[in-house]
Amino acid sequence: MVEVHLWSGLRSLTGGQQVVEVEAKTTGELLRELVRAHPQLQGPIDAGVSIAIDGRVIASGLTETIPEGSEVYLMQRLRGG
Amino acid sequence: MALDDRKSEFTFVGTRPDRPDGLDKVTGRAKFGADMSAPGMLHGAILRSPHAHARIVKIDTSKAEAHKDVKAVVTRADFADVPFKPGLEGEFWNVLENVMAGEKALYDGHAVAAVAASSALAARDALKLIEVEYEVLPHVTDVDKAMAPDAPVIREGAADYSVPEGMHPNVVRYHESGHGDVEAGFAEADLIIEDSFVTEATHQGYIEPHACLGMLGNDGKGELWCTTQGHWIAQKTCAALLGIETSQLRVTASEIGGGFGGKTTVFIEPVALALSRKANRPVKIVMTRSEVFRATGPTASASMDVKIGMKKDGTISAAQGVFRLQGGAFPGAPGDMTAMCAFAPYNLTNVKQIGYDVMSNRPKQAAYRAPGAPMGAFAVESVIDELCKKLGLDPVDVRLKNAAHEGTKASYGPRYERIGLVETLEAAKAHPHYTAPLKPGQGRGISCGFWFNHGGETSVSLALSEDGSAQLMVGTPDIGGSRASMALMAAEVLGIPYENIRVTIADTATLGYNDVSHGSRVTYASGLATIKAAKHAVEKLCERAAAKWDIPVEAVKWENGCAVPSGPNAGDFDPMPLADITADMGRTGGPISGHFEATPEGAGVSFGTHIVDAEVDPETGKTSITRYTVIQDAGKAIHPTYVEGQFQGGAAQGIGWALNEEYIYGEDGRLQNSIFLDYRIPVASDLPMIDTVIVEVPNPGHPFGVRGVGETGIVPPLAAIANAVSNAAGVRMKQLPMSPPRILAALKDNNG
Amino acid sequence: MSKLHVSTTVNGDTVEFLCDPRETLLDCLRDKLNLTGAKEGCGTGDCGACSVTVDGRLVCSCLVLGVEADGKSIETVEGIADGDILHPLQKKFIEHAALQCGICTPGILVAAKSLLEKNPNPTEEETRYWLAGNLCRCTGYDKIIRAVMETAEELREAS
Amino acid sequence: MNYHSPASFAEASALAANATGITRFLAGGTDVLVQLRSDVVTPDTLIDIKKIDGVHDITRNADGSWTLGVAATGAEMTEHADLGRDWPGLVEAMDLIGSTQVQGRATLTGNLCNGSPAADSVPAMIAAGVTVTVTGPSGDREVAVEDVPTGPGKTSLAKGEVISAINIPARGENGGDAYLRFIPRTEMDIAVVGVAVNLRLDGDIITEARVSLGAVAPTVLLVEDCAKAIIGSALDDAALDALAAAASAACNPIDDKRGTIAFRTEVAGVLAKRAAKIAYARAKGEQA
Repeated sequence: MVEVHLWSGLRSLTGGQQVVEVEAKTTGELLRELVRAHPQLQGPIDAGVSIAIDGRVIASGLTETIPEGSEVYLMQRLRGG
Repeated sequence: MALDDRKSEFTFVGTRPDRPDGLDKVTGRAKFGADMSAPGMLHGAILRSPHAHARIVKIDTSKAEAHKDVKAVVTRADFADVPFKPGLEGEFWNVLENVMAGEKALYDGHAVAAVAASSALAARDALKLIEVEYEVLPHVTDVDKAMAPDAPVIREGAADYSVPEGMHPNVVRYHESGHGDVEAGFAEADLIIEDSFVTEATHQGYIEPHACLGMLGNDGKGELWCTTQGHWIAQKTCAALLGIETSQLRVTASEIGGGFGGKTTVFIEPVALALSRKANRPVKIVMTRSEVFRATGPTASASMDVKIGMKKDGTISAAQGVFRLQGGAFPGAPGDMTAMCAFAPYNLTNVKQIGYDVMSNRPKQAAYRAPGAPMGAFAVESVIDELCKKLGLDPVDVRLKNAAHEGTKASYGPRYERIGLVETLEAAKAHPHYTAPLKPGQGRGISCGFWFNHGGETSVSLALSEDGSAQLMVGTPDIGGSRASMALMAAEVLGIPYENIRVTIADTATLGYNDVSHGSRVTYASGLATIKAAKHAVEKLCERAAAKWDIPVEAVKWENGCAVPSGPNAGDFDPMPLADITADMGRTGGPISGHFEATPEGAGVSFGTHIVDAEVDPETGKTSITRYTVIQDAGKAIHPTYVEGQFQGGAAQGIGWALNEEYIYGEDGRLQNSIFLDYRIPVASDLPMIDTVIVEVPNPGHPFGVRGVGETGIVPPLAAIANAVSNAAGVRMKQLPMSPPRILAALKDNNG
Repeated sequence: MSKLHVSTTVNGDTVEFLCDPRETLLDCLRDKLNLTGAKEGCGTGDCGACSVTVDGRLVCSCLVLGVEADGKSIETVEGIADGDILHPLQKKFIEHAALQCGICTPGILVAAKSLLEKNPNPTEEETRYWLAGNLCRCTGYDKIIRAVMETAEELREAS
Repeated sequence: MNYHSPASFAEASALAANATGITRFLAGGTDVLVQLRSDVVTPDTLIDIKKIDGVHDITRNADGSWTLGVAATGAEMTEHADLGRDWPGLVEAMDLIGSTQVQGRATLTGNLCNGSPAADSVPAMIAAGVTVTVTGPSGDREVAVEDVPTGPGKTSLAKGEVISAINIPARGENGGDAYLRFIPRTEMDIAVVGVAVNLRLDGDIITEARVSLGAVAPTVLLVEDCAKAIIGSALDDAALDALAAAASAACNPIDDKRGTIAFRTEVAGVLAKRAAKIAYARAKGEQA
């Protein structure tokens, strides 16, 4: 199981949960499982999210592996100037 | 991805050769956006709303259409029907609505119609023949007023899921994050300072106005030449707005005369294409400076409340901030970024940040160099400075005490990998500037700054020629010398001279999708892809050498531009130079190319520390910047001169933002200072030389250790200058810009 | 009104064109003579990207009408190099990375050349004030000022 | 738009007198072209006066007074060492307008006729007692500079009238002038406040003074009370304070994008003091 830390704004879509546990070994699985658990997350995920695995920010890859026990954060997609 | 090819000893990287496009740029030969023309070309011009908020009752274009020189007139009806969605999910709709108004004009300068005519003067004259009937509506341009219960509603339904119930419809996105227990943290503090800060909107201020030349036939095939930071996003967006297939539109990026985030979207490009489709001729549109100010990307303005608790020893026990950003009449103000970056330099046990994205009757904000971060740093670093002063602590020591490092849980959530904030602070402390004596009337300020940096979709190809030279095709427009960096990285891998590599910014038809030149990503991401593409070519070169020597490819390695046997057992062969392999490559297996495409993960966050001295004339409130030092972690500087240039440019823009630049709106909601005379960017005589210190703490996410450097440099200046001015004037400045009238008024208030 | 005939000299070449009296010298250089080196950054004389000299005098070509060029001698960035030999300022700008995007560069080179012709030994302050009408948004001016000052020094040593 | 380049002022005047619609004279063009291109003012008739003989001349007359051609540019004035020695304040005021490039074109005449209360050269001309020769359908007349502007963008010149020369008085003995303006940057801005001081000494005592303020009222002001505050003094602190008070009292400014009422009023006094000190030092023959 992976503990996914969401940003607080997503709580309204997850019944108040800010940490969601899903079964996932890759970033792609993680996103899929998040939506399966909380269908309303589809919108924000479509709008763009990044996944931080132990501090490394994954902006798009669906195949990045998530090591057991790693710290995972869902973040809004970053924009730059 | 695996970074087994990490390198720390370099031959080419870190040198300072002349840039490949230097000659073109000093002789006037380089072709920028407005420098292209085509046979049969028409000139387009855009009619803009004089009202901040008005319903468009009727547009009568008949007189303009009847004019002999006019070949086409377009309004919103000439664009595709793009679906509306809330928040940023509906970004195509937002861009279309910005490019050409629908039912309402939403800000002074909003496009409502456009013409194409046989000359630029005729097009401008024809605009006066278009009659628009407006029903003027109440407007709001201030962020706090736009959130107030009685504010006029810009657009119902624009708010996304994140906005808590009960907020004004102009609040369209909401962000909240943090960790620990701030109330408990404040209870531990020996001193708490809570204050409010305001920054005005500023413009990216690139010297080249937006310009494009578009041709779109009735067969749905098109060509677009434009000045842009990203021609693939222009391609994708234009196609969506015009209802054509993306691949049928080929976009070529011109040389770009500055962007700083402001050229990451489209404004006139879809209009030129719509006019061209109607007139069946190429159409060129070049914005005037006034149009640039009124209708393209300023940054957001901000209103912020920051509260920080500190112990007597300088430890920050808790920090919280509320950041309200106004981004014009569309969702997108980076309140989330402001919130996430504001406290990011510090190792905090208790932190909480809230960001709001608020709409008002102003132009749609565009990204501007580390979008959102400078405002938050201004508020936070001002409060830290005040805490240091009240507790009698050294501002660098306090920052060092609280500085984030590898393993620190960032204020926005995850833990940091290897970062270089501490190194920049130590360099600041050791720099002679920090201890140089000040003259009477002068004050010194420092500030740290943070920016995420970005990877983004990237595709690079490299092709070798028979004579042993190489052509490198990248997809990120060169805004500040990146062709030089790319050539250096390719030279490093191939082992051939820098001068033998020709770097081209490929058009959308010749490479796969590339994300925009933004997020300080070019040297990082295109650089990483260049290295990988060159490695790919090297693999093939080794294969050819192995075949010639008739040994296994594993027995060949690449060294100093030559294939060599990997060890004594591989055989006794002289090194085979690249040019010897390419000379007969057609006969030995065909052309040799390398390619790489990915969305590189691991851009690596970046930190900087700035030191600035300011002198304030107490009788007039006028500030001059007398000394400035930028210290920033570049990971690895590929071309150090251009890294310095990024540091200096960021500082200069920050000086403008801090002292004199601002969007000034009248009671009527019209922009009052839409020319460079009154939108006061720094001129040469305003600035001192800007010293730089390049700190190199390698980014684990790049084979050479590169971190983006373009944006972080604008994060610390607002606060560093505010701290310097406040120290010089003896009064805390909480509103930017710190224009002379504001400083003089603050001095008067303070004295009496 | 019909167009006016203008006969002038640009970078030593005699040229002729027809222009509307409302068209500026900058419009005429760019659109009629295809000399797109001078740029329009503002159209109000505030940015200097369109700098040229008219009879040796530094001006903003956006603030000169095309018809006023009649009988004059115009020098633009395209005329700074001597054939394929770059002017020392041009070389120094490349060497010092005194340009990032390069849009202000043509105007700054024309203005800097005019400065050095008038004052071969300018102080940093004189250089900064002379170039105050040439906006650069990329560099913070540091490398530009250094490039001009160093060129001046080299030219003095050479002469 | 019709473009004319007459060969004499009489011809220029006749063209203007007979023109219909909006007429503008083109000297340096640094205001006219900006207005034309931004569609603020598109003249029907544009009369370029630069082809008239002598319009670039800067001439010192036998009595020490100066006559300037109407197209003499700021750069030409700055390069004229003798003019700068006589009237450093006036030359510096002109030199402050715009960039080096703008200096290559801008003229005193244009700065005056543009009618801006913030025009830098106008307070300096008024303080110096400059007059202009106006050529009209009924001949020439001489007008004091302070009588030319009548409001923002407006002048007292009648249809068909054109300024044909600028007349600067002889400097005379023991005199000095100075002009200071406040701008937020170091260059390229419009004055938020401008103050010109011209004075004459007898020993240490000021015997004559003219003080003019720009950008603090609908037109540039010639302020008698400022002159009175320093005449008879050796510019001691009391006189300087009185000068500052008189300058601030004369202000009738507006709040706008460039400055506030309070700021302009305050800074007018500050600059009046500073400018008076420079003019005083110059009158004493000291470097300033």
